Amino acid sequence: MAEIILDKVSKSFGSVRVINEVSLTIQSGEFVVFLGPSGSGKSTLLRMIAGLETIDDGRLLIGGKESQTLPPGQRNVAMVFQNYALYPHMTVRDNMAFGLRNIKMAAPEVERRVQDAARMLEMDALLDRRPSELSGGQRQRVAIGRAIVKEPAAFLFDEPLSNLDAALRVRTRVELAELHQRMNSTMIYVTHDQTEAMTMSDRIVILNDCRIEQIGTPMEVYTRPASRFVAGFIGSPSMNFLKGSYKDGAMTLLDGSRIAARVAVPEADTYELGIRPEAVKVCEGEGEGDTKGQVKVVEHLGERTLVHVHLSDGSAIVAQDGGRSPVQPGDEVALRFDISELHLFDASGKAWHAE
Amino acid sequence: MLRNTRRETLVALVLISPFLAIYGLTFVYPTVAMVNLSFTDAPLIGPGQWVGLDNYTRLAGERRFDTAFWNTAYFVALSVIPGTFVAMVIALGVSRLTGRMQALVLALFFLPYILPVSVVYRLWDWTLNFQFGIAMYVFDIWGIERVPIFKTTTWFMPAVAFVTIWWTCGFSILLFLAGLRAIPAEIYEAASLDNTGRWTMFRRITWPLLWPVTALVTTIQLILQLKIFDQVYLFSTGGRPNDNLVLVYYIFQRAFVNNQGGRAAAIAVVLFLIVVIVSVLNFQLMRLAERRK
Amino acid sequence: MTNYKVTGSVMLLAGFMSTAAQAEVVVEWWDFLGGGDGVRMKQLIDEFNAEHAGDITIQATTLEWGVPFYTKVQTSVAVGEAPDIMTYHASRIPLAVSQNVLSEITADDWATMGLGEGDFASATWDAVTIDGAQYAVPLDTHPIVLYYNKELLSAAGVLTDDGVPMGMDSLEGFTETMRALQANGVKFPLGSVTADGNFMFRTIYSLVGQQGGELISDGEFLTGDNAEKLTNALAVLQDWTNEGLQSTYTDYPATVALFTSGEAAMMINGVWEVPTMTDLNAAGNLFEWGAVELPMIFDQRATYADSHSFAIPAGDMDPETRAATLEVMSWMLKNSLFWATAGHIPAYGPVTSSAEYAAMEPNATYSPLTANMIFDPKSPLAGVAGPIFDVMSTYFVPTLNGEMDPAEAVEEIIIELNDM
Amino acid sequence: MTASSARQINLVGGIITLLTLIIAILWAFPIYWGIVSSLKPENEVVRPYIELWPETLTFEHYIFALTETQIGRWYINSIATAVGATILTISTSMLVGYALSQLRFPLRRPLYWLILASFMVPTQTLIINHFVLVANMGLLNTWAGIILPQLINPVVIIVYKQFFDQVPRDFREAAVMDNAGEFRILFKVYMPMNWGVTTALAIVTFIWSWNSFLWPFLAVTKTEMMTITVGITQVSDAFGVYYASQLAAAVLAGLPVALAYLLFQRRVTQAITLSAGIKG
Repeated sequence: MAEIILDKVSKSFGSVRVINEVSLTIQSGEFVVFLGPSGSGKSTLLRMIAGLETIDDGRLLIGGKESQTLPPGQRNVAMVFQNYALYPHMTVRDNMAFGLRNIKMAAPEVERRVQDAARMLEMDALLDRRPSELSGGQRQRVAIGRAIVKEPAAFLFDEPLSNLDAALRVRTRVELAELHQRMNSTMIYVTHDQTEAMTMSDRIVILNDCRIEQIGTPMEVYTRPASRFVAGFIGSPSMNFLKGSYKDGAMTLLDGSRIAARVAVPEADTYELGIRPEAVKVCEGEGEGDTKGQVKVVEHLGERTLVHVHLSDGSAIVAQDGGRSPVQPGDEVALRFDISELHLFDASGKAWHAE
Repeated sequence: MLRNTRRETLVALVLISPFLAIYGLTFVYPTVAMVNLSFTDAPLIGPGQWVGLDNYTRLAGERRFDTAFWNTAYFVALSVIPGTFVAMVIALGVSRLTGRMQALVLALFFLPYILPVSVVYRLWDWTLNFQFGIAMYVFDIWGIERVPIFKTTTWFMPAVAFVTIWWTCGFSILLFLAGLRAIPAEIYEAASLDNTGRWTMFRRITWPLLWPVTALVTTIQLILQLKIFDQVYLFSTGGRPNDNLVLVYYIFQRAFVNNQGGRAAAIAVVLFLIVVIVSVLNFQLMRLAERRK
Repeated sequence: MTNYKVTGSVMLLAGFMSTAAQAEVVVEWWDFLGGGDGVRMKQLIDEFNAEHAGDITIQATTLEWGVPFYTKVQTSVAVGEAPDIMTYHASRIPLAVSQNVLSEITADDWATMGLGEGDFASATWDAVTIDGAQYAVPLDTHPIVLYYNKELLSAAGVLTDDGVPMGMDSLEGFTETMRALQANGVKFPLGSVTADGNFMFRTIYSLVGQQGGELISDGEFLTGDNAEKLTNALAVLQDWTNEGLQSTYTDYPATVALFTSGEAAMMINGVWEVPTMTDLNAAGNLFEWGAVELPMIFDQRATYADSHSFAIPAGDMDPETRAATLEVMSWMLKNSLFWATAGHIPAYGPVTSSAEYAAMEPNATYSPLTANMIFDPKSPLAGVAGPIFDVMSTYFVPTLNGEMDPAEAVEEIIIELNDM
Repeated sequence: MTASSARQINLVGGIITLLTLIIAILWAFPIYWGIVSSLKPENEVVRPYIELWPETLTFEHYIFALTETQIGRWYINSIATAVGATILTISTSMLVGYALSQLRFPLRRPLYWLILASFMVPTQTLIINHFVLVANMGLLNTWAGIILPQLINPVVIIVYKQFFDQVPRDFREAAVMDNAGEFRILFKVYMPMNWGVTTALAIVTFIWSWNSFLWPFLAVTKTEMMTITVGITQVSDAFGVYYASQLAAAVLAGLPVALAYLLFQRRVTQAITLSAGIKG
């Protein structure tokens, strides 16, 4: 268990800067997810911690030890790869023991650790099989087992669930969360799947364009996104954005409707109003809403219904209705905004939240 | 990837040093020595006098060189394209079969490829023997006049090309089969839903999709056949070597029979250049064709 | 104790020395003798080895005759991997000497062997002599002869009462003999190695010789009417082909097979095939046969001959091995009566003048031809598998088989010879 | 598609299949004919009619070849040189292929180009200088001398490089994380993962080497050092001038590789396609 500190680390590939002065402290025992779209630098950052990529500038402290120049094997971290990278010609046991044998650990100790890990992951029976004889989920476990036996200061996961089918992914997610609670070890987990991030992490680090956009607990990033990017990236279906201008505590949208907004923005200007679908309600009667529009598509999801509406100026908005919504495509509906969940974003993407 | 450049270079050096030693010794050094030798009048073993370009200028009007050059070209023409064509036809035939039948038929076609050239020579020399060859008995039965195949200039090169195709075709057949297997069945299924006939299917689907393999096979054959020696040498024994000369044979003759290392080296350099030029041209042509697509 | 030890080591030392002194010398031997004469040479070698057991052992290898053999010799001498002794065609000695392939047989060597100029016919001695020095020890001379199938000839009525073919003294006569055979249903009256120009060189050279022609005069090829004489020789053979009298495109083993199977009534081949016939006949697998000097097609008798000789490759050789090698040569010559059963005419005078030799058949039948033997021109370009051989054979094959006009062939030959 | 046209297509297909079969049999016929002829007595071999099976079956030519000639010696030479060439080629090429594929070092590109270039260059043109070189090293008539120039085999390197290139980077990284050094990565991870490739390459290299003619033909001047491929054409006392015994020797020379092929048919065919998988 160790604290990991990134202090203004940077990296370039040739002249392209891929990580720019990132600073971050990961507490001992914390489960941190790096979340971001592809190309955001999240994997690079993880690999810099692992030692698979160089750190051009800045410092990396793992358990208080300067590690930015250490070779990967000596950083006391273990990594689970996206494709697991199980050595196909070795049995499960040999796969797990390979790293330990490489540091010339005594055979009984190696065997003990392998057995312990196997027991913990409930795969004692698989030890003598080869990876090709395992299912996807089992391979995943072996990959984790291979990390566990090293008893590392931190676990690094590089999109480890992306090769599993949907059902297995959900189950493994829960198992991973359990594992984290049981082992209470530092874990860094890279994914582009916000559900994984939201469900498993203590904190989420959202990366975009080689920078950290926001660091926070899942609820923080959901309810108080620091930027337009985070607001749009987190949540499914994603937040609605409507262009308009703010003046004196109200937003005027392009279709002319005015929406009260208690937001402490510095000055009157054009802003984007952001509101999540669950904060937009379809009204029963006409004239009650903040705005109105024509229903284009209705998606019944069971416990709720998503209603895609075009406002009169043509901008699209998604509203959420109850599970048994009677709304039909073509209907004219009024929409009411829950103004306590309003966000405004200025041209640079900075966010202000409703008070 | 974090890399320790110095260490990595060191490791690389260790890994490539045996190879570098061998290559330096058996490839780079002999190439340089060959060019050097071609400017002297040295015998096969031993020193010689510097004679400048003499060995090259002499080649210009030399009959044996002419024969060797044109025979080589003739042989390439006779073996490369027909060989590729035969291999493709056979591969198409074999690909229709399945299971054990396919394995058996493929084995029959492929077996010659793994035989040493001297065995191939013995087999065909016997099969086509003018007096006792079984082929001649067949000729007799059909009322065709016997042909002393390896003793006439008219038949020698075509026959050697034929034997060469027989011998090396298995290799190309395998490549074509691999190419055919790589064409997804869905494409044929889709095409047959489009009412495609057998011939159209081949011309519009199989043939274009096989084109990369065809180009590969032709290239390999071309570079290989330019270096022909073994078959020509063996089939010429007791015959008319000077009529059947090909370039490598001529190098051998000058160097090892006539003991003229310098003159032989000049021929070798010329062949060397021919192969390099042909390879480069071929490579460029393929690139061009690729780009046109 | 000490004494005992000393004695022991002295004995050991003595043991070593005696084995060193008596160590068997291995003489590495290369020849190109396949077929019947190869078998006889092997027998001679075995005899030698048995007689010299503990002293000298011949380790023999037989390589492919002709270009392959001489190419191997040449390269192996160049790189110092040559054998200790090898058979060598006398015709090729000038070429070999010009390439420094052979080691001189010195006067001392001759003395050691107990041989000398007086033991050989002058032509033979001359064949191994270059600029007054000898480079080989002649073992035999081996002309070509005409083999014939007595049964077939007799059936066609062209066998004389003496049991030789009729019409042996003119072109017309011989052609008539062949026609008679053809008329009598013989497939090939004459079997010739028409697929191998190297081989046919011998026949053609004989025919040129029968006109008194020469290949090289004053260092120039086919001067004056020599070209015409070569053309004549080729024309005769081509006519036979065109008339279907001669087997076409036949390689060496096929020629022998055609003759021995009775498909060819006559065959022009070297005397070295005599043992093949003798052996087959002895085993009851062959008809009655004979061998005579070539017919006189032109105005004088002449038969091509070459000589098998023993040569020592150039290069360093320890004296012991050289001595052993000399012993091998000397022994072989002195025992060459047996070699005569291989059909060859021994070069060693005392053997040919012996009564046993005079009684040998069929050698006796063709031995008169020794008077008419002609040898290759003495030039580095001549000789078995030499450059002239190569050039000529290339044009002989198409000509003999009717593909090329004789005059044209000769023209091409002259151009190519001058191109070397 | 109507029933009759379907039948027609089946008929055409059947004819093509039949034709393929017939051609296949004719194709292999010379091999059969050579074997059958070698089992006949000499006088039966030259009979003027076709005799598809020996009237008198005899192994005399084989017994003769195996007991009276140096063919046993040649077998040993062929095996030793082919195995030697295979082991050396495979091991050196594997190392180079790995270095080219996985390591970054100065002059890596030029080295790769040199190897590609040597693929185009005909080693046959180098025979003179190979001969001089090997002669000067005193290696004529030795196994080492026969093997040496056969080690130029860029195809093997290129195939190895391509295979190492195809191994997902994850494996290397996993191994690095597992504290494995460069050599352990090569020998414990990459090599075992590519055993199939190594076997396949070894098989083709062996066949090539066993079948090589020109160089062994030049490099050996002593009969006892010849490989079988060369020996059966160069030494005449072995067989006299007769056809059947020559064919028997030829059959013996071809037998080992032919057997190897028939036993490992799938591996060999795989190996061949692999060896051609050059993408430049």
